[in-house]
Amino acid sequence: MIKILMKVSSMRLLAENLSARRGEDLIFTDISFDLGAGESLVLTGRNGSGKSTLLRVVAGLLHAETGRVSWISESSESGMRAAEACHYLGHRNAMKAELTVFENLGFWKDFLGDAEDGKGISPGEAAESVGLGGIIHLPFGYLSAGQQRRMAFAKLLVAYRPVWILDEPTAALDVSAEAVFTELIKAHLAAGGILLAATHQPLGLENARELRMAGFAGVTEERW
Amino acid sequence: MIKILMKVSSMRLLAENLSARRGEDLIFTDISFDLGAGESLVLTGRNGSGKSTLLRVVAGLLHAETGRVSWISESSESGMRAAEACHYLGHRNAMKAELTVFENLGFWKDFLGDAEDGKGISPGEAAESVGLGGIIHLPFGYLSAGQQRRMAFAKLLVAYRPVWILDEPTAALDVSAEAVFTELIKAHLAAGGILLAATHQPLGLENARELRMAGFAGVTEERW
Amino acid sequence: MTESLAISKFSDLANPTRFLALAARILPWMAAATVIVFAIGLYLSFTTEGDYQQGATVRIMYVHVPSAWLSMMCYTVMAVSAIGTLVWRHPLADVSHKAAAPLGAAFTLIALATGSLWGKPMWGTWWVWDARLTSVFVLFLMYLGLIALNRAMDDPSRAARVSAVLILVGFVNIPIIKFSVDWWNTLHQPASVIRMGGPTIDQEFLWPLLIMAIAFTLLFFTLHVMAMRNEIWRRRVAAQRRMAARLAGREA
Amino acid sequence: MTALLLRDLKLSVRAGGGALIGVLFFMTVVAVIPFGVGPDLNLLSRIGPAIVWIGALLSALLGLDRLFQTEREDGSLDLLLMQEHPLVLTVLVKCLAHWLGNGLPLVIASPLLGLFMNMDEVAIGATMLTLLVGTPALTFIGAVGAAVAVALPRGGLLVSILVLPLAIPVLIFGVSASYAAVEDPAPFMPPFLILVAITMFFAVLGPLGAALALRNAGD
Amino acid sequence: MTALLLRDLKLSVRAGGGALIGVLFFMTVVAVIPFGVGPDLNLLSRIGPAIVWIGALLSALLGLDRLFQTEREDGSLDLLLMQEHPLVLTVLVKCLAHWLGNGLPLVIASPLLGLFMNMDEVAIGATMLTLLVGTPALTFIGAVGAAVAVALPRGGLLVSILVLPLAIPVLIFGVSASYAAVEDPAPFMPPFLILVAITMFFAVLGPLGAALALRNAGD
Amino acid sequence: MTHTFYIAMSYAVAAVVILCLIAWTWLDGRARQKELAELEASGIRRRSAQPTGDAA
Ligand code: HEM
Ligand SMILES: Nc1ncnc2c1ncn2[C@@H]1O[C@H](COP(=O)(O)OP(=O)(O)OP(=O)(O)O)[C@@H](O)[C@H]1O
Ligand SMILES: Nc1ncnc2c1ncn2[C@@H]1O[C@H](COP(=O)(O)OP(=O)(O)OP(=O)(O)O)[C@@H](O)[C@H]1O
Ligand SMILES: [Mg+2]
Ligand SMILES: [Mg+2]
Repeated sequence: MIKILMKVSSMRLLAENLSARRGEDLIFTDISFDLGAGESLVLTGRNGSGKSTLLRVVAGLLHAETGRVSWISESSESGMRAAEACHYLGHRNAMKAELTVFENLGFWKDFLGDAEDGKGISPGEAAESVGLGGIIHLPFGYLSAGQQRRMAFAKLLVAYRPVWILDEPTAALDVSAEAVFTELIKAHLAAGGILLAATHQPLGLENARELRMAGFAGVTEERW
Repeated sequence: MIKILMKVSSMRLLAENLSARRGEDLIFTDISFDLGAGESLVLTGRNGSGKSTLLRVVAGLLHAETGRVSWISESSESGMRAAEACHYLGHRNAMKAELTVFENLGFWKDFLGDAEDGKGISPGEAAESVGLGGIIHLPFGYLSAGQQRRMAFAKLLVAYRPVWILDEPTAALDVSAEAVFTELIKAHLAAGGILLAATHQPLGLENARELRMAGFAGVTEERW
Repeated sequence: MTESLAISKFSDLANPTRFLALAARILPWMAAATVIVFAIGLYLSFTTEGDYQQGATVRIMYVHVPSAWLSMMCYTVMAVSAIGTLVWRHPLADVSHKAAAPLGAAFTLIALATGSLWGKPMWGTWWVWDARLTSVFVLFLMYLGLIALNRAMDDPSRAARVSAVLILVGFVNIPIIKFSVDWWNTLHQPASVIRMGGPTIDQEFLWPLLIMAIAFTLLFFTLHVMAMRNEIWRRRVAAQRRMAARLAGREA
Repeated sequence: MTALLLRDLKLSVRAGGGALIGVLFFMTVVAVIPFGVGPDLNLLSRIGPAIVWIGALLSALLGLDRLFQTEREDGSLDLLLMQEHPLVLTVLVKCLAHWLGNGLPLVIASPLLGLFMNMDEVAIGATMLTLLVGTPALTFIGAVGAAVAVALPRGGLLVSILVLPLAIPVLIFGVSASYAAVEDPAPFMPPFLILVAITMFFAVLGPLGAALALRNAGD
Repeated sequence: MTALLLRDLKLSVRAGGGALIGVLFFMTVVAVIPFGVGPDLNLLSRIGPAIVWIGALLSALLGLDRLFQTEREDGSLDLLLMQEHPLVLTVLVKCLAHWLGNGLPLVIASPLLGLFMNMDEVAIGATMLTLLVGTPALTFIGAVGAAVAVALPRGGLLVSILVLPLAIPVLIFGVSASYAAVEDPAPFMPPFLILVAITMFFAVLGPLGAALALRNAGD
Repeated sequence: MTHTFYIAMSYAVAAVVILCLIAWTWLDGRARQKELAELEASGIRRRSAQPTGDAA
């Protein structure tokens, strides 16, 4: 028991003094956090306050102006980019409308592969977990907005990543699906995962830390 | 006073026995409603239950399998298509990422024009009403998800249409913006407008009628 | 009930079941007639004399010209069905032009192949880029394009409507084929049978040609009815499978 | 309607860069032909009008297949379809904007290419005139294809095939009118007038067909 | 990686792109040429290789500019960028898939078109060989352009300026190698070897450049 | 080559194409009929063909 805890707790997602720019505006400055296994951080704040920006910085998709994000785990070599331990679910679903749901999920499963110490489930099971087992053979483009969002979430389950970065995961979902998502997220956390999410609606997680973004932190005028 | 009421009440959006198909599946059958001035109908239901489909049928973007939608108003000739009296705000925002917000709103104002007995406000004022007066000169693609949604809503204000058809207008919005939207919708209704909306979150409207969609109403196999 | 009345009237107009019953009744007769007329036509075309100018190769005419006519007629049938699709939204019209496209492509292919086989001895080359030859080639490409379009979309009624629009727009090619020899003077023969002022062709060749043309036409209609029947069956199977899947999903 | 015209022009300058890519491609095509033909100036000037026309045809088709696709992807198409302006008119205006952004630059660039091909002044003038009259027809024909492409998830190329056959008559009469202007026996006017007629014909048929396809693509 | 290859191939077949359609387009383009130039068989066979190459260039470039744009629009690009596979490899695989889906069918269809253009066997063989060697270079060059297009929201103009000039040498050496094979005095090998070198060069530079552009596209 | 060759070739080409067409249509029909029979056998049938009327 202790061994497992040890192993689990050796995993950490660390952000130090992050600041980021959009255009010439600084969106946020000096954000730091340190998430261990099973911990979660929820970003809140008004529209345009920089939640998506922070998530993209952590996922390595945007260059941070200052500061760095690092991923520390027992098994990983020190040089590993944090991005590689992360799943990112953005505003867009990253699925091809022309391919069937099964092909889409299968592709991501093969392409992403599993991170160490974890295993993804099969596309069929993943669709089942988000409550849409029956329509896996339909082209993705035929699904309704909420069904698409659910399938995009199923993508997180087919390949294992310890860190989930979710940008408004529950947009367009009905109430029952929201509950399903909460359950899935809780299960991920219970298994030692880490969650970083931006949202306007409470996700229903107990003991999630919250970070309120304020937006616009100044102009990078010192550079000139 | 009575005269105004008369004029207002002579406006009606009428749907009779609508049914629609997606692929070979019937999504709903026999839906009828009759909305007069100041009335609103909110569609609810699970993901994939056919809310968006019904809205697109009413907006004239999908062919109804049976039934018809008609628009009756004092000033309109009888042959007028219902679609022409409607604003449609779908899942996609109908704005060009390359153009600035001002250019986008200005284009829609000019192109859509005003329906009789109503007048749209200027792009600047519209952006102001949704709480984003300051960033009208930015290219639309630079806005955050919620800001984009708000600007798409501002589009409803620049050209007057008596009927608003909104598909999940509040997705991606923060709490304050939701309140702003509710106010704008109430003002529209108070001025004799009609609202048809699909949503998962309560819009905060009093005395709105609700229609629960059930989804999947059979297969049109009898055709073959 | 007025509503059920309207529905029954609608399904009366567009009733595939009726079509299937009708097809089952007339197909044997059509097939038999095709075989008989083909037998007569082939017999005649091998027993008539050769042309003094063109030698025995005139026999190629008996397959070339009917298939060329059919390639155009098939497109015309498709265009009429396309109007049915767009105006009356008749499901049988959808099926009709979808089923006709491969047939049209096949007859066009025959016209192209026999034409070039005729061209080699007569003109000394397999292929020239004259207006008629090219417009027939374009027709062939359009058939292939329509087949590809139908395969690229999986919602059949949407595919039918979209290809109907293209069929109608592409119909401008048919007069071009027909009149290209008059508009540009080219290597190819001008019309001598179907023309204003009556046929100018020798009686000797006219008979076998006409009988072969009838045979080809019968063949086309037989195959067309068969292909339409296949298409209806295909859709029926798809609808029933989907229904079964839905029901299974419900029970689970 | 002018709003739509202005927006589309603005977009083609700002994002696609239609004009420049078209002209560049056009020049590439024309620049490569002398390799095939060799440095025989007479021959070059003989096939000049044909080559310029072919280059224009191919560049006019570039990007045309996404005329409505972009509108659909961001949802604007829905709003365009709902308006009371006759849809045919909307399509016509979009075609016009596309032609102004992509076709007109080709026409303007054609004299330069005529010089490259060693054509004489009359031939250059005639080619330019026929291009001016003929390229709109290409846009109108392409619009039908573009409208059909909307129904397909990504049908760009498929559409070009369906549409290119229809463009052939435009090419034939454009080229023959250009030749007729140089070679004495053949009169210039008949093919030129046919070209004008074709353009007028497709100016009606194209938007009609495209509008029909857009109405029926519905999803 | 094979998953990516397979998916891209599937997409190009499924979504109205792919072998059949590329070839049909190519055929239509070549079919248009004789209409412009006239039915002069000698002339046709002389300009044949150039025409076939131009047709191939056009078909190879169509749709290439959206190689990464589609990935970006649906958000897949984000996930591709986050992986530990070297990004260069990802780009290479995408190029490969694009070439297999769009380039190779063109190469395979080229003999048929050679026949249409009345070319002799040697010329057909040479054209096919040069196409086989040269079209991958077009894909690699296009990939850089596509990546830059993603990075700059309004980069359309820049991309065309970037890509076409780079593609022209490919076209020129391809065409001149094809001619050298038929016309005796000119040797076939030098231009052909240059073509090979260009392809090898861009096979390295293209994915590198594209990966660099994608990394810096960040938004 | 003799004229007979060209004539024979034309008739052969036409015959081959037509026979392929007939065979394809025929086989396609057979396959569809078989599928329908299989569906029938597994108890799925058209609702309009069922005695119990619509369940809705
Ligand atoms: C691949 C090459 C060819 C193609 C695509 C082709 C196409 C056609 C077409 C479409 C027609 C029907 C025209 C109409 O009804 O007005 C036709 C008729 C005909 N073709 Fe060809 N043809 C080809 C080669 C030839 C050759 C080489 C000959 C003989 C020298 C020939 C002789 C005829 C004759 C005699 C007719 C009947 C004209 C009439 O009586 O209306 N064709 N061909
Ligand atoms: N082309 C198609 N073929 C088959 N089914 C389709 C097609 N297009 C959509 N559907 C199905 O139609 C149903 C209705 O979708 P619709 O978008 O109307 O749902 P919705 O109520 O808006 O859901 P959401 O709340 O998720 O937005 C869905 O089940 C979807 O899978
Ligand atoms: N290229 C850019 N140039 C200038 N400003 C930009 C650019 N891109 C984004 N922004 C601005 O960056 C800010 C942060 O956007 P971000 O998407 O991070 O907000 P968010 O918190 O996710 O909002 P939402 O809740 O609406 O999703 C916004 O104000 C936006 O306008
Ligand atoms: Mg956001
Ligand atoms: Mg919806």
